[in-house]
Amino acid sequence: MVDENVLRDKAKEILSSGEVRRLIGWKRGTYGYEAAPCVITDASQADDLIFDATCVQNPASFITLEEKLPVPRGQQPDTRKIAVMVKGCDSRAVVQHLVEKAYIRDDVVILGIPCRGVIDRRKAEKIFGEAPQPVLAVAEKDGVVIRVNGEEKKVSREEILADKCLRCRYPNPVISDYPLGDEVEKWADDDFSDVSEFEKESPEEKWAFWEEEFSKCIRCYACRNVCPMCYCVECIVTKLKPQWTRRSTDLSENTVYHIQRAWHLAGRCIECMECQRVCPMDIPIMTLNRKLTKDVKELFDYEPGVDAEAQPLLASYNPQDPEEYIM
Amino acid sequence: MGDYKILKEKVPDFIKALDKFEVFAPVKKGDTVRFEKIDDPSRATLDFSNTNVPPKELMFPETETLFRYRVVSTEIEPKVPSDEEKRVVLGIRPCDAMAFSIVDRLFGWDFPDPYYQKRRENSILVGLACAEPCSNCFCTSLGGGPANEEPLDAILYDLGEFYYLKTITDKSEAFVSSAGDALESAGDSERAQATELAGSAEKKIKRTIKTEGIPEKLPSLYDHEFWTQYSNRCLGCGICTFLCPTCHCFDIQDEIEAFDGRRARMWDTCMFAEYTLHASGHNPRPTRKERTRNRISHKYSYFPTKFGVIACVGCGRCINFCPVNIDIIDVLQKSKEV
Amino acid sequence: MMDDSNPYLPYIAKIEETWYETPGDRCIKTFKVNFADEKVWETWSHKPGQCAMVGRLGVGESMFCISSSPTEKDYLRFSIMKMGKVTNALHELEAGDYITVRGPLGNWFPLEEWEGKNIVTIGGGIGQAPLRPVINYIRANKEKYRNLTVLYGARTRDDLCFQPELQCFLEEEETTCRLSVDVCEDKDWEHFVGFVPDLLMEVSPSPENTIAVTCGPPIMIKFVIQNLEKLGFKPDQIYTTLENRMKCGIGKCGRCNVGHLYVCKDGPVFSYETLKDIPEAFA
Amino acid sequence: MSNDFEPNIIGFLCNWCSYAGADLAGTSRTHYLPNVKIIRVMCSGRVNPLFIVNALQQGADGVLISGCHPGDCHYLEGNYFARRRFVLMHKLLEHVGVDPRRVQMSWVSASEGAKFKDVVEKIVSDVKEAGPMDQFRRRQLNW
Repeated sequence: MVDENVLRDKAKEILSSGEVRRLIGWKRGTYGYEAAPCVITDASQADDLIFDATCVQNPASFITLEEKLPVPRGQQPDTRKIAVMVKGCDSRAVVQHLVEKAYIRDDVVILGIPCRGVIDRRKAEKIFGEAPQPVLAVAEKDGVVIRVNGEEKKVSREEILADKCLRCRYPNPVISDYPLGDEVEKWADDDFSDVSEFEKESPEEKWAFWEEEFSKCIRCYACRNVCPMCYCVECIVTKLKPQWTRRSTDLSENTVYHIQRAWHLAGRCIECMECQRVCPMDIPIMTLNRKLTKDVKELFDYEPGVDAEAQPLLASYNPQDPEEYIM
Repeated sequence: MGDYKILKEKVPDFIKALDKFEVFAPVKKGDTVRFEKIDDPSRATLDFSNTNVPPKELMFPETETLFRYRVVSTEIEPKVPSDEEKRVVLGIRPCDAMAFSIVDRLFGWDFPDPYYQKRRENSILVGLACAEPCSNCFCTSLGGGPANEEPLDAILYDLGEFYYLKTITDKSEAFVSSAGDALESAGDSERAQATELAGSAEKKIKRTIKTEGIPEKLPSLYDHEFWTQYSNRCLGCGICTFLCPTCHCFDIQDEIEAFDGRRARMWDTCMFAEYTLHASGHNPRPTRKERTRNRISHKYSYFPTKFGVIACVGCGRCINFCPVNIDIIDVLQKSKEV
Repeated sequence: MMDDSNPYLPYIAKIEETWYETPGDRCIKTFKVNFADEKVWETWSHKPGQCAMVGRLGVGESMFCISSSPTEKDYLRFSIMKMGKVTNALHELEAGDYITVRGPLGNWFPLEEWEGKNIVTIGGGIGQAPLRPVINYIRANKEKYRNLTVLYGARTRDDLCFQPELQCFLEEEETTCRLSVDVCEDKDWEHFVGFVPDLLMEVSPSPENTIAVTCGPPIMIKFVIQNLEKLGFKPDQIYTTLENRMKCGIGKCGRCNVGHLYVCKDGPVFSYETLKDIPEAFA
Repeated sequence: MSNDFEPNIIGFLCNWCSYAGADLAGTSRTHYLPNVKIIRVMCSGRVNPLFIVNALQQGADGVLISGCHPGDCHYLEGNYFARRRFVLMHKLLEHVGVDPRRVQMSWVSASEGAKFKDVVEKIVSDVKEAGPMDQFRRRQLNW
């Protein structure tokens, strides 16, 4: 875990050095169980920065979300770096960006923060109800100390941490320029039992499940926009020529949208679970991504977002790749 | 007008008795609640905080056909809802209902929109007063309230064992008369309890914003830096607008299946870049800064300038569902300060 | 007006004749169309500057200005640049094919108010299309207006639209017509070479009892307005048209707003008096 | 499922091997089932897995992708990429509940006219068993 003062001092140091144009981190929100991501450009704003178990958002998403206007004639583009604070899972997104050459290593300054897990708003609301005031929460070895509506309570990790944290394999950032705070011990593992369980169902049962889930989708594209790996300049779902997916919402288009989205993350998803967190209709989007993650691991022994020198999965091959299903 | 009460266990009977109408009511699926057409009365629920998707989808569906055609011929077949489809919408929260009276102005402006207006005319709106407002509700700041009646036809109050039903307009007579014995008469004591419930709910609303001066001030902040603070962390998704009961923007697209085609309209949002993208590639709102500014300014300045009312009802959905904590109350408060 | 009960229903129109105004990748094609049902003419009336949604069934529709003047009877003209999905599909069509027309939509140039005044039109590229009905209307009602000055420029000589008509303006005595091209290597080009705002400064029309109407790319409009102000034109003497992406054309779908104004409904014709306080107008 | 069901199957065949294989089947007067509608692509690596989804959406009951044997690709490695993609897309569709028999891939070389016939027979009989694809087909619901 990290002392917030260390974090702020580092941020101030980096920002005042003039080498970065923006720093992405978290600050206290205005309500509820989640902090607010923030982008700061000046050392004077660094005192807003925080890190605790409410910092659920993945700041790596905001690296590629930056929109640049054409540089006016006679001016030079701002080529300074972007600094980003990352938890373990977020750091995998940065690695995967580097694998895909979304930007180069010298473009980013990474402040790595070891993490003992972040809380899940939906779980927390079931326990404590709504929180009109911003919540403070600290994940410790044996539970989470959470301060809601003026009362401090301690709950077990299983009760309140996000699912991704309960199977976290990378609590410490896999890449960083400035590791902040002491490394934490890995305390969970992922056996993909939820995916294996679902795989056992018959096609009819699977489809009945997805039919219900996909028909809820309102196609707000929050899952796409929040995803750190979705950074195409023009997304296939909004392309008009040719139009792959229609804008109208019905079961057919929604299903195809979700298959497309999951497919485009095959071998790229770094399991930050942001897509599922943001979904206003509670669609279990990660179930699709995790299926692919599991298969990619089993079939090709590949794990995205771990090794910055790796080749992207679908841009490489091995002549000995498995051939099941091929006649 | 009339005062009635419905015992809670009789609600399914009550819905069943309304067989002359298409009944729409909130349905729970997991943790999400959404309005649906009720075929099986036991699916309807009146025990919810608010629906995820506002009832605007009943008048202005996510996707709707404007007209159908055969690509090879020049015949066009309009798909305007018929007068026969009489509807009862049960369990609308007063804020969402208030949104109808705001959106009515737009769809009735100049060229009336027959699709929206037909459904609106054919619907009897039965509200459900809030007893437990959620933490981000701020309806009282925008002229609404937990038991605001405009433009409902009737309103229900949850009084423990039973619902107290107060009818407001003549339109509601049609459905009261067909409800039969599921309804019992009520009197002054229930009325008093209802007033008390509304009063105590109003006190539970914590968040407020003073809207005076905002419509006049926002245009002067056109180039202001403070929009960047919010747009920097905006994802550019459509949650805030799709789930807003007053957002009414739509896209029109043609779809063809072999030789059959339709022109349909579907929800669209000013938060997407392609919303304003010209065919030439020029975009008048090229970044999320302009788009965030347009969303807030449209609600709190452009709409009131044109239609005389702020296009926000304080339902709190855009705050509750925003994945990155963009809080419209906070934005407005900041806009007053800068 | 359209079917009063449902403004989303288009009329079906038959293309009578098409021709290219300009060549190239972004060529401009003019469609001369007539309603499939001749009875529509009984209720149809449009004014110079008004627009219509022109579309092709199965593809979609887009907003185009009606480039024929109301004084031209029994047909409508649209001059369309090949640009996006709908315009590409429209360019595939030839005489005898059917299109959909929904309109007339939007407001118009207040030509009645301008009676007794000098009129200067300043067009650039395809921006001449909305000015064409203005010019033709004034030429058809010569006695009501004083001098007409037509300033028109395009990127190259080939990009000038409506060339036969321009020739006619050049020869006419009562119309002053000046043309310009941005670049020209052609020796026999006897007109101005340079941008339209510069052409305007060279001609320097007097603001006295004059209305200036400008239409063209946003950047040109911006500089033309600056130059008009330098020449002493007051904001209420300057009229322009705006364009934005549009879907409904009737002030519902939301996307075409500049500030609190909807370009489709409150526009496309605006006096600079209205626009000068709306920074978004020239974004 | 009724036996009269004649499935619609879209076949994406690579220009250099499988299309030539199908051609060979034709020129050697081998009778193969007419349910497979062939789309010729330059390489099986050209087949974007979204083609499969789009075909199923637009009314195909099954999709066959066929290319050169591994190692024989005209473009040296196109079919290796195709193989990785296909296996993953196949798994994903299976997870969504699409009958795995609907989507198949085969290696058919230019000389394997007989194999092409077998492949077609297999996929047709599989898809016949799976029945019409009506899960996320574009239907004119509420039009």
